[in-house]
Amino acid sequence: MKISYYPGCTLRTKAKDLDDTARLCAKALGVEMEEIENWQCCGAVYPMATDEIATKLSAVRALDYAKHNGGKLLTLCSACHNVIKRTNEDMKTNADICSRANNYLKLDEPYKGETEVLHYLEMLKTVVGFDTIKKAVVNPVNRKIGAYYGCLLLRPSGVMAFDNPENPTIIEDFIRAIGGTPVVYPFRNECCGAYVALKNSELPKAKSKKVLTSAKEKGAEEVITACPLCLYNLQVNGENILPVRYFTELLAEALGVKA
Amino acid sequence: MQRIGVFICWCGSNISATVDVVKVAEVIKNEPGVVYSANYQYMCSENGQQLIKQAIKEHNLTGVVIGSCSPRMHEATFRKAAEEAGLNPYMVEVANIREHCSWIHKDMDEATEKALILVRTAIAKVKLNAPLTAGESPVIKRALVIGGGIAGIQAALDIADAGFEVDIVEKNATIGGRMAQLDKTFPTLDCSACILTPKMVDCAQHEKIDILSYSEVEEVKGFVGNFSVKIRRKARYVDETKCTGCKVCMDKCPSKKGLNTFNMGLNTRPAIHIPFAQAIPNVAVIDPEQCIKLKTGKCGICQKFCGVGAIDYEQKDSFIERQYGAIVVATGFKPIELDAFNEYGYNDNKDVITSLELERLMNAAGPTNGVLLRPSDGEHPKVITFIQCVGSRDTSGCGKPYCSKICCMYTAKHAMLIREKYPDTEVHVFYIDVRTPGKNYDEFFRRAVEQYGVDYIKGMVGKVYNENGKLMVQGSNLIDNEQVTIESDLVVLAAAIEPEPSVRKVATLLTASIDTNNFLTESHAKLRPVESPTAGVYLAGVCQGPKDIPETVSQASACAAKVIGLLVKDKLKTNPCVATPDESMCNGCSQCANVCAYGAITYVDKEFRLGGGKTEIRRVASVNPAVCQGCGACTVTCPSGAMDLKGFSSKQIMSEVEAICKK
Amino acid sequence: MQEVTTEKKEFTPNIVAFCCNWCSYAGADLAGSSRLTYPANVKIIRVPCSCRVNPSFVLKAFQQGADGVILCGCHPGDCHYVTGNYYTRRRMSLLFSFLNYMGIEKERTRVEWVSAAEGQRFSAVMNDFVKTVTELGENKRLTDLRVKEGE
Amino acid sequence: MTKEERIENLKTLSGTDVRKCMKCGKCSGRCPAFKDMDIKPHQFVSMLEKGKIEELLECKAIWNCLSCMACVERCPRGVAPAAVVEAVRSTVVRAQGKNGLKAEDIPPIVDELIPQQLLVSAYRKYNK
Amino acid sequence: MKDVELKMLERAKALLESGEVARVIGWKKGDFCYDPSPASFETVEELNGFVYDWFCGANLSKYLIEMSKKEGKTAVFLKPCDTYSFNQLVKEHRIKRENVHVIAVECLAKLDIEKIKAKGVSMVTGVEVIGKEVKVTTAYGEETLKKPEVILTKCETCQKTHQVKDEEIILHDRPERDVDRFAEVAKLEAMTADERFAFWREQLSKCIRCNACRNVCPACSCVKCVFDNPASGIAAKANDDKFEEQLFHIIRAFHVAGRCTDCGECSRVCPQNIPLHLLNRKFIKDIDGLYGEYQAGETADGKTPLTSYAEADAEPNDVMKGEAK
Repeated sequence: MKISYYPGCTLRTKAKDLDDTARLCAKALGVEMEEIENWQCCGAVYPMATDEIATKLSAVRALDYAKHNGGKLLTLCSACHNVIKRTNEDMKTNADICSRANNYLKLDEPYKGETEVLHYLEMLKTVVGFDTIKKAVVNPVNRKIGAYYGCLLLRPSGVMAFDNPENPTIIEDFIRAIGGTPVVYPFRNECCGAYVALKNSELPKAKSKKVLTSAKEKGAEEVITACPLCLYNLQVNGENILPVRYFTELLAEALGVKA
Repeated sequence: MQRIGVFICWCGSNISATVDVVKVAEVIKNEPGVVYSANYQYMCSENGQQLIKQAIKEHNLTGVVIGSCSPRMHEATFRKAAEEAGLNPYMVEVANIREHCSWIHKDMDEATEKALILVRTAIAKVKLNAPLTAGESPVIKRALVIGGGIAGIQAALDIADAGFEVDIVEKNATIGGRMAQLDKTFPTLDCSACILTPKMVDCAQHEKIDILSYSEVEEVKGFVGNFSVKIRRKARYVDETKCTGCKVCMDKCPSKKGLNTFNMGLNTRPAIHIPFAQAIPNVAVIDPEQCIKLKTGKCGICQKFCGVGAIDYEQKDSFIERQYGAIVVATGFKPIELDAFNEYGYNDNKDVITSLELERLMNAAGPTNGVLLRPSDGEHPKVITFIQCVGSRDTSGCGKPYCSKICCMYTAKHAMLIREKYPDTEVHVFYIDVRTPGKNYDEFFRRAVEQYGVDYIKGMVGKVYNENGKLMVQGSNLIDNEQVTIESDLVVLAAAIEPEPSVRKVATLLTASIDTNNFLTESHAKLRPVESPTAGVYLAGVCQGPKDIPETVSQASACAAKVIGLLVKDKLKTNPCVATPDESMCNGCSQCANVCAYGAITYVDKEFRLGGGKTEIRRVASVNPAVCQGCGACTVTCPSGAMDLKGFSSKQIMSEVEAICKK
Repeated sequence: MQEVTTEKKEFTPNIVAFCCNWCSYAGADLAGSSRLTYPANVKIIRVPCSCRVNPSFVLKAFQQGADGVILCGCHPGDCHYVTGNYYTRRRMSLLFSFLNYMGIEKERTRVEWVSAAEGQRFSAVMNDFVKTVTELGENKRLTDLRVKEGE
Repeated sequence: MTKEERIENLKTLSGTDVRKCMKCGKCSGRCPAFKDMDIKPHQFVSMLEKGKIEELLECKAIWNCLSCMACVERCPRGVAPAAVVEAVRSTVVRAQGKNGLKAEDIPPIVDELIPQQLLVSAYRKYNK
Repeated sequence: MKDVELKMLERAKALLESGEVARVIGWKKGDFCYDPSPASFETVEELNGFVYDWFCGANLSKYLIEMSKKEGKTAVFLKPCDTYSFNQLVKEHRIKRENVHVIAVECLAKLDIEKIKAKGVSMVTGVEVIGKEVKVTTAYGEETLKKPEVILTKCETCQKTHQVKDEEIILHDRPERDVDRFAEVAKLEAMTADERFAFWREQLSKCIRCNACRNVCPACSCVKCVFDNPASGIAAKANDDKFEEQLFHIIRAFHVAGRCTDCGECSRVCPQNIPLHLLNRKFIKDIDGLYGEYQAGETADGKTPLTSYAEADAEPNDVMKGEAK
């Protein structure tokens, strides 16, 4: 099947690994990720102030494009997912934001949140199915792996509806599917602090160390994530306590599609 | 010729401040049919009622309209006054010029104008009123108590002591309820079992009380004074009349791995078991999910060892049907599920427990014989942290919006008991507010702080996590404006309480109303707190709202008083405002019976004269006035308009509509 | 060209509210005892249950000059008479949809569930309904639907 | 703008009802940046409710809030402290010359590995 | 058609002769070829006037309310559409089922003389239907018309089948039809409120309050009509004001909602040609859409949509906003 895909700025540059491996794996699993046309950067952080409109428009454009191209929009970067999903919720439920955004965009038909925003992990779970992945694994990743969710995929849970915000299981299920042993540690849904890295470099250091120490204490050999920023932060500020990789890299390894 | 008297109440200044009551009374004098009009400071007072009675007699009134507060408040008062003066009480109508007028409007002219319309509307209606007489129905002198916890036990004992038969229907294998699981009770710290079990024994021995344990209400028919209730007696696979409670079967049973629900699943019990030592009835029950014989057909050891032959694997659910005059609902509560509160790690850590689990861990008859040991490793916890308001006062959708009321006190109790028994233990309590209204309650809480040195922290916990074998409790200390992390060995959550889920079914069966939190609704929050709006149904204990033991017992006794007051009557007056069909117009089409929630409508074949000496037999509706509750659903479904409602007839409502719309 | 503007007299609509005795009438009482105001042109008729309200009462009100009719009952599931408001819900859904089909402004008719505890809601609902009907103006359609020749 | 208008403006921008707060402190109990917040999450809510906006507009916490939504996620009353922080931050950066991050500040701290995401988000969060 | 008529006559005779039934309800010849009327035949002699032709559109089920009360059994010829009304009346205990012998008869649609006349064809003396053509004999000669253009409105969208039969007389297959009976309702719904209002105002202003619709309607079979019941508060008076007609049609439509089988008799008999069936069909369409498809008269037992409910029913305000599903 084909699915409209929003890569986002970082996946084009620093996080090319994430993008490449994701596409390869999807293909191997029978899903064709079709990059949407003329996408613009989502802004990387959801603007919460109630009067923000312009900052949400790139997300709405992408959503509207996907509406007319299969009705689903696939995301991979946690930040893009967070921004697009929350913006979509605004378009669905906040009449004021919806009408103002549509006034700006002047689409042929107003966009009202019709598109389903799907994260790559959700796609793996619901579209492909972890059982299918399990069967497709040629190279079981036989290691103890800690899932790092961070904030963006989970919160606010009312909107993200990704998983139980305090006790998520989707990445653990994913790890099991590719033959690994998931390590549950309490800081897997705690913020790594990366957003403030440019203003306050100490905070992200402390937070990322805490995350990795917690994972290591519970027996993890490595940590996986879906977020380029988390990856950067945990790698640079985490003092090499544990190796940190994209979850798609492990998937590629397991499926044997490594480039 | 109609002779209507109108009485406008000032309600002190409540009405007269915004409605020109004198003017209303004056203007109304000129209404057709009105022969008397007066105004008075307090119509509901003795003098006010006297004024009405006098006017009825002196002016020979055929109808009375009172412009006053809501009819929900004083309609009954005024009807009684009219009756005493010789006027049919249903010839009285109330125009609500207080709640629906003076209290909500500020402009005097506007309010006066509206009051006039409301009074005219009531006049229009009263002109079409017909004298109604309440019917009578007999009272069955037996009460049903649903739920055998402390509320049900107390209500049953009080009713039985007054000489009436009472049945207690308890869904579990024993009566005793939540109170039987508690260790000590606040604020006196006496042992729960010591004060409860004698009452349980009293119930069992009372000649007027019949305990139907392991039973559920299946169907309720009838109405106040005359309920007919079908009760399911669930198969316990043990003959209640034969079992002596010797517990040999429990020893011999090979399937011993069932979770002990009485101990909140903290230890195990055999498939055949008696829930706890003081159970009433002291009779074993087999868990069919766990019993090898019932699951596979092989085993039968308990039967072999039972000296009295009480075991019966073939037992089936049976049903009994009994008649009652009154029903007390005392279905109790349970702590909420904590799945939505994963930040406290309840599901992930054995040493994060609920307060009710702690009760069992501290109870001498509990899984640890009263020695406080952590569930994970059986070690004695040195640092214990309590978290209050887990799921209470939560409007985010995860918990309950209300205050569970009992947690502040039991947490103080727990903290105090732990510090008393194990002085080497550090105890912290995270709280939002400590709420201790009640006799000797705040003193009790302060004792925990001042005498026992319990560390109360004003703030809430954000996260509980496991680090290096310790439970890290991270929360805020708002007084010092800091974030603290307490390394704890045991974390106790004061989980919110919610009505026992089965109450929804009970409420539906009884047509008793229930609120959004599944608490049964009382008839009046202040003045009729133990009555359900459904006549003959009374409420005791937490099924009506969160409350502690003293309050529950008070409410249960109050219920009993109400029930006794009902059962001593030989006959009850029934609501005369019931549906009534005009047989000459009835099609007999059954549409009305289809919408009647009470089964009050049946059909009879009746002979009608057609003229010319001819007759025909037609099927027509017939309403049982004792069963009809007077909702009027049938009247609208009747296409010919043959069905009408006394007291709220189509013509009466139409005349009200006309009076309001008249420009 | 000159435009002639005539001063429009402020229009206050006539609203009939049917309230069930157990929830909504009590809710209105609570609005009163909480001093929550709503316009005086709302007049309440007490019925035992919302299911007592016959469509002919609604039509009669319009015929007699009401500009809006609102039915209030217990929330579905909380009916004092167990199921009464479920029937109300179907009847009025169909009736109001039908009136709309005949071209009568749908904003003139409304069903709202107001519990005895919702004084605030009662007042808010009434304020909103009066506002809506005021904006619509006088009800003419229900009486104008059939015009005899020469009229 | 009068002070009252500014208070109202902040409340509107935040989109959250600060009156719903019952002062339990769960937000601050959860905040991962608590130590770096000179004004704590629960104080953002209560200070806005009480109208103490000068202190809010001067504070450093707006630059340290991680926008991780932990406070929002866990509030038992459905209040969003992070939205108040964001409302204050937006108000500050929209004021003339108050950008939190100046372009010239960037190069020295940018290392080769920094993902675009961080720069983009920092611009969006700290600048108008 | 003639062959069907002969078979029917044959059965009627046999039933009367054997004494199995005391009477047969069918149609008898009128003054013209196009105005047969419902009739009760109690003897074989009376059957001389019996007819079943292309103009026998009338629904006979309502007559059974009275007839089934009489001594002896009553045989009745019911077309597919009539059987729904029959079932509905049995459900409402108006017809004593055990007293009725139902003979299901075929119907390949019935003709509308008004539509034929509207084609400029007058002085009709006979018709013959061959396939999709109608050969009309008149005093002036012969005319050929297209059948779909001259059938009764109620037949245009009919897809009904016999729901009840003790025996049947069906000699020809009915061609299948693919029609949307709600198309016209949907068309009205799609109009603006002003347009709908104008439409109904024009239509209802034609009403002369002759009560033909009420008299013919099998659902309008009340012992006493609510409009004649002084206790209802809506009883019609002689000096009705202009509002009454509309009140009448709204209330009538509401009273038959959930019970109307869409037999279309109301529109057939209306002398002013008001499309009254469009009122009833609106209720049917809403009921189907909101509470699941329901065809009144499909069975002779069970509750109607207005005497049942579901906890998850749509809220009236959502219905009005068009958001209910």
